[in-house]
Amino acid sequence: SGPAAPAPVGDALSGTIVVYAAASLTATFTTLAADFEADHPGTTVTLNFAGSSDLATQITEGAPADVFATADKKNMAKVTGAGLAAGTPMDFATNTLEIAVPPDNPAGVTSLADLASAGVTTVVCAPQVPCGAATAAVMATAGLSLTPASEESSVTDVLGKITSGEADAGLVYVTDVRTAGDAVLGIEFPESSSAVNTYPIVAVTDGALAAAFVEYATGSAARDVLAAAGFGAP
Amino acid sequence: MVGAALVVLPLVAIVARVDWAHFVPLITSESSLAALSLGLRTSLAATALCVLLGVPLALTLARTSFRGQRILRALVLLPLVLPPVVGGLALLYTFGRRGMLGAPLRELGVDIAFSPTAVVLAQTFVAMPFLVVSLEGALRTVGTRYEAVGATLGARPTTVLRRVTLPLVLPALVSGAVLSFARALGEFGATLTFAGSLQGTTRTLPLEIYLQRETDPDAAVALSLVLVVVAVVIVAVTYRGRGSLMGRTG
Amino acid sequence: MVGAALVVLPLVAIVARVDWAHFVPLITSESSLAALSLGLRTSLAATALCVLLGVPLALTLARTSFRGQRILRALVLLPLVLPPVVGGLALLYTFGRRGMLGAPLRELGVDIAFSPTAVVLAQTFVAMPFLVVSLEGALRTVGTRYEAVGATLGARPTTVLRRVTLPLVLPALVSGAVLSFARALGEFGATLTFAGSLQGTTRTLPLEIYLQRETDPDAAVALSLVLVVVAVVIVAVTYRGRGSLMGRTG
Amino acid sequence: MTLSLRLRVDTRDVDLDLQVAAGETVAILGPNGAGKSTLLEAAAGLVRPDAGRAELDGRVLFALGSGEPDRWLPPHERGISLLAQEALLFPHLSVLDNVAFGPRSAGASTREARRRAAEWLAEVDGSEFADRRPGGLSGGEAQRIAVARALASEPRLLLLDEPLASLDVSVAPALRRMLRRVLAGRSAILVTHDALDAYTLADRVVVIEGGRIVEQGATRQVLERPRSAFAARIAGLNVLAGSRTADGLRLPDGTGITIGDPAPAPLGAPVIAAIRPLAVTVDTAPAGRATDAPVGRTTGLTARLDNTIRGTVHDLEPRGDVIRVSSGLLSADISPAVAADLDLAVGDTVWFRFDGADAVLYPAGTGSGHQK
Amino acid sequence: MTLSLRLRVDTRDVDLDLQVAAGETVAILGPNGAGKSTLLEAAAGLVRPDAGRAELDGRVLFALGSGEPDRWLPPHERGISLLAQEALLFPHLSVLDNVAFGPRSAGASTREARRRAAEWLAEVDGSEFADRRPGGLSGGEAQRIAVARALASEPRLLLLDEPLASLDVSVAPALRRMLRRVLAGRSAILVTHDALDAYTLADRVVVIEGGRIVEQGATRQVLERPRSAFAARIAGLNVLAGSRTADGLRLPDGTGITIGDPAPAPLGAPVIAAIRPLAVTVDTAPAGRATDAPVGRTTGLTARLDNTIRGTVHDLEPRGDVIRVSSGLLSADISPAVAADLDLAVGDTVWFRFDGADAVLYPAGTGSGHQK
Ligand SMILES: Nc1ncnc2c1ncn2[C@@H]1O[C@H](COP(=O)(O)OP(=O)(O)OP(=O)(O)O)[C@@H](O)[C@H]1O
Ligand SMILES: Nc1ncnc2c1ncn2[C@@H]1O[C@H](COP(=O)(O)OP(=O)(O)OP(=O)(O)O)[C@@H](O)[C@H]1O
Ligand SMILES: [Mg+2]
Ligand SMILES: [Mg+2]
Repeated sequence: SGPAAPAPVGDALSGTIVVYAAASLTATFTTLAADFEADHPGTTVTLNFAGSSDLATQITEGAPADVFATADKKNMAKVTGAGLAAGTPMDFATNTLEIAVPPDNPAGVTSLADLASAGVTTVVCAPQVPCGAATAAVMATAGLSLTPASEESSVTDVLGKITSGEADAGLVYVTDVRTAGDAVLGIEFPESSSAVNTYPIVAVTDGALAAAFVEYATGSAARDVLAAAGFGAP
Repeated sequence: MVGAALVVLPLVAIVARVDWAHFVPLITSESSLAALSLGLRTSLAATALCVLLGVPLALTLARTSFRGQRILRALVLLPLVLPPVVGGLALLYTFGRRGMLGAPLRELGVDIAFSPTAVVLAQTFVAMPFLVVSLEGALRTVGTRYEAVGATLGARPTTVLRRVTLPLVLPALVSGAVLSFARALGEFGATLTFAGSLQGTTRTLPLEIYLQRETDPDAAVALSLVLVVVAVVIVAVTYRGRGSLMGRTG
Repeated sequence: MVGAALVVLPLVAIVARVDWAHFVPLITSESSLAALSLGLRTSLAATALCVLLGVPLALTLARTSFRGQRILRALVLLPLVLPPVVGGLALLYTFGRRGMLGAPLRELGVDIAFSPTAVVLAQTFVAMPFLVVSLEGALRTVGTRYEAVGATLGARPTTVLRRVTLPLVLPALVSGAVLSFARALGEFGATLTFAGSLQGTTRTLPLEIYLQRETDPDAAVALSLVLVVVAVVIVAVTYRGRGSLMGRTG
Repeated sequence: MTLSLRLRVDTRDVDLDLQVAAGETVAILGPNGAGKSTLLEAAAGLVRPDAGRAELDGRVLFALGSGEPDRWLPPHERGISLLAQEALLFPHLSVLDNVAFGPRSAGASTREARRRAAEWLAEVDGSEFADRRPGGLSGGEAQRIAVARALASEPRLLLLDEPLASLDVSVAPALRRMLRRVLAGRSAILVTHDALDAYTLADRVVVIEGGRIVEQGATRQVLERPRSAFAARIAGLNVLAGSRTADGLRLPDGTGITIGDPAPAPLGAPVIAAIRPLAVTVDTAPAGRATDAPVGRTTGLTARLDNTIRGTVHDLEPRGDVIRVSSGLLSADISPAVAADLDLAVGDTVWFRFDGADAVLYPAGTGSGHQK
Repeated sequence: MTLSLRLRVDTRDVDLDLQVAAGETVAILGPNGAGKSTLLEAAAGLVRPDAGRAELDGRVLFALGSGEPDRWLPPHERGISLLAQEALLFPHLSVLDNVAFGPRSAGASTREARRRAAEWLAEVDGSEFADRRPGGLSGGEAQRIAVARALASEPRLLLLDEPLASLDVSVAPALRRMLRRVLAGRSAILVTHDALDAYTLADRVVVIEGGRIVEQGATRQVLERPRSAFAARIAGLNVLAGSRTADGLRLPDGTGITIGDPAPAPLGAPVIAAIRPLAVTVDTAPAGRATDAPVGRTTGLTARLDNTIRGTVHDLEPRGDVIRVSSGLLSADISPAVAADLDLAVGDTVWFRFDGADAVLYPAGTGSGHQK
């Protein structure tokens, strides 16, 4: 699958684009792509989901991406810094942290401070990954110091520990709690506003189709889909 | 039999978790079927490649001796120890568009990365050690006595290889190929990094499972059950352990 | 020798990418050393466990025949094909706090979660098939003729096992253990899912590498080089392929 | 140590019934594929018969398909040591430790076992190989070590499958002597293709053909008065079967044979005459000449050569200091000088002649100890 | 097809030099571990000597450490077929396809190769096994198939390592006859422990001991007038070494022996007298009695028993219709009747007696064709 064939000038959009999107966007971007294809018959949107840093590496190694959407600015900067973006990244969503506990909340967690108490097995993201950085930020704001049972390398892994009951509590994104449905219970906490994670998107190739998709993803229709999944507005 | 329990119990646990009501629609969904069929095809290709490349390698390791042989053997086993993601990076650095071989190849119009070819390559990379290890062991155990007999009967080395050596180690070759196939079928990390995860093109079943896990962990478990069943069936049908060829007068 | 190239070239590519100036500080950093030492210790424990559990299993598969044997063999090989993450999930469902065995164990005061024990368990799960496959193949190839001789000389089955069978397959046992060790050392997915990732407790080198990759892929590559070197050294020193024990008069 | 053994192995078409008395050594003779090794393997517990029953000293070794509940004693509990046709030395043990394996398994300390092993090694003249690996032995060397290993386990019943087959003439006699010493007073079954082994080592001989016992009896009796063609061939004897006449026997073709010292059998009864090829001579004319006396005779008298049988030369075979002339019925060993004199060729018609006094005559039926 | 072979294998202490003329069959005799198999393996290209040179029909098989550049022809290009001491039938092929392997490798079609294989199988009386797997054959059956396989490849030089060792007396003669036919006009080297094989099959005999050739010559010459102790033992002869006297020889201990027909050797020269145990008799007193004539003699005259040698009985061995009485120096085969009469026991002092006319006397030096 090569880069998108440039859309004929002045004609309706057609052709194929490849969208590289962060794994946490799997559900929403699958919907967005379908909607986009419906709006523009004759177009095909192929999706490639992986961790943001995976995708950034692939693109810098020459992967045939037309659009790139990440879950953080750092990985976006890797691509733009390498001069691989065809435009300026646009923020299209935000995400904040929420405390996730098993549905029966065995440790009776109600606030961020509870995560630091001795009897609670807490898992968080490692500081190296975006959700971990956010975790560090809210902890600093709250003036708490955590002794987590594990510092996971992705939100999914944190969530996995909670849905399986392995841990009593963890910090994940609002969207993750939403996706997990009945499997976890989300507990909002005020300090979460101190670490808002922003999702940027950019066209990697010059085609009109790529530009159109970026525009679509940052538009109002997309906003509704994203909001339904728990994403905040940029 | 604690050993068997250690392996079997987790599988039982998985089966117990499956939500059977959603099972059939899930595994017959377009994306699942596409992933399964892609995975089977690439795994077959990778297995063929493993046999093609692995047999000469195993022969070299078992039947010749040269300086650095032990190093070569250790290197061949490396994909076993390398975390698959790093393996994928290594492949990307080699066959990627900007890689050592990828760049010149691209000049020639061959583009490997992020295509089904890349999946096959990634699978071959991780699966080949299985074939080489099985085969080298069998070659050494069988020894060279029958080959010597063949040679004194006037058979050329290629004839000896074809009519004595390979038939003698056939059971090991088959079991090695089956192991390689199974490993290729389950390959995930290197594929994700090197080939990406494009539905229908490079998204094999393990990648599909990984993605499902982002949205619905239970669905991921159910899907992985499909993988398990496919693998068990293939292994049970073809792999019998290495047959004891040595009869009483062997 | 295309086969060898396929394996060796990516390694060369990795080495070529390493930023040597940062290499030494990187690999001697506290977190790297902690991860390496944890990984070595848990891998050794896992290997011991593999031998302990795998030898009886291989003997059962090679020396007895019973209904469902082929199914058992296929099941034993499953961790090879199972994407490690799914393997981790399976372990979680079994030995986790709310797992089939984990819950009763917890009643007894044994808590495996987030401990090095969990790492060992995950590594054993993925590494055991290597030992079983190596050993079963060797047991079948060696055949039962020497065991029969031992029995007619008055040796009890346990004596035959200890003094005939095991010494005869020792090379295969060693190579199987080395393969298991290598696989355990490189194990990533199941550990991550089942044991978590805490520096000094459950974060082995592959997990450290994975994390490093988030911030600096080149550092991750450099770190994986350490893994590669450790594995190559261990494999080259201990693994010689299965020795040809069958002499002329064998 | 008495053994009674009855077994049937259908896939190999073997059906045998054998007794070994206390202290007795039984030699098993028979063509390739007759079932000799199968018999030993079943006794040792390596082959499971389809049906049968075996008892050693009243202890049941196996009882299969014989009415009573099936029983099967595993090999190591039988106290039976089998020296197989292949040496099968443990490749991972030194020669000494191979021999020490039996004593060790019986519970001896390593030192004690090695000491006993060294003794047995010396017995087979193999002390120099003690520290070697079996892979570095020649075929005959390995066979000797295997003999020592089987003996060192001091079994209650010893089974030997062609123990001397690949040994050279310089060690075979010594080893045979050693076996004679060891087997004296021990129960043993010995498979061999060599009449000499049977003569030297066995009290009794059992001849097997096609998986069935065709003949058995005391060694001298079977080998000197063989009834089966195979036993005669092993013993190196000519046998002539016919019916008893007043002074010897009549062959089916009507030829009358005169035997010096006739056996006590009624006239007309089936009898067999056995005669050594060395006591038979050959001529190209029916009437004998003065010079062609037989090369070797066991009787001291001057040969009368009163019997003459016509035949066609099938084969001429140099055998050391004699030439063997064979027809379908008879063989004669004649001296090279006589052979040159007669200028024999395959296809020639010749007359075999021998002295009736050199032959022995005996009933062909099932005599004492013999059975068909 | 002439072979010249010179080789040294240091780890096995073997250093040999051997020629095989066109169409000649050479028998290699020697004790276990002498280096016989090593010689064959080097010729076939399975063992790489430390030094040496071999040529078959002017084509260099190998040249190692001999001044010229090292050369090494791989086994399959040598046109040499080796029938090893172990049958080593390919376990994955049927018996027929095992035999067909050689013709197939030589380029014959499957059908043609199978046809030729079937012929050779019939030659070794193995047609019934054609469709079996080698695993289901008895030891002797496998050996016969291996013979057929080696012959079917129609090699320019055939190497046979104890081909008849595990064969029974009912097939061995037929196979020996077949080999005689096949080896006629073919170059071959045959390792054997059986004098009979050498007599029937070999033109020339080479005796190897401790990795060195100790004796060689025409078969009859070596086996009837052996110089080495081993050759004498294989031939079943007593040899007495001493120095030539006017009417025979004098042993080192001074005993004078009278020989009927003395060899042309100068007085005092080292000579050897050979005599068959059958021509020697035994007495318990120095003066002989009338009854104890030797059991078997090759001369027609009445025995004079003019030679008497004193000895101690080392061993008494029943051997079919005779009993072998051995001392360190001599063996005698006496009839059981005489043995019973004398009531011999190991350790007894006896007098061995024989007729000088039954012995042959010949120079001990390196005679024609013989070499030390
Ligand atoms: N493993 C086997 N499976 C089936 N048949 C076999 C097997 N081994 C031997 N046989 C057959 O059983 C018969 C008896 O074999 P056995 O080995 O007892 O013969 P044997 O008398 O020892 O012969 P030899 O003198 O050649 O050693 C033969 O016809 C042989 O082909
Ligand atoms: N693979 C080997 N490595 C080292 N030494 C060996 C090896 N095989 C045989 N030998 C030694 O080499 C010598 C010659 O062995 P070889 O097999 O040639 O004897 P042989 O004359 O064939 O004896 P046999 O009659 O017992 O078959 C022996 O001393 C033996 O111990
Ligand atoms: Mg046998
Ligand atoms: Mg030999």
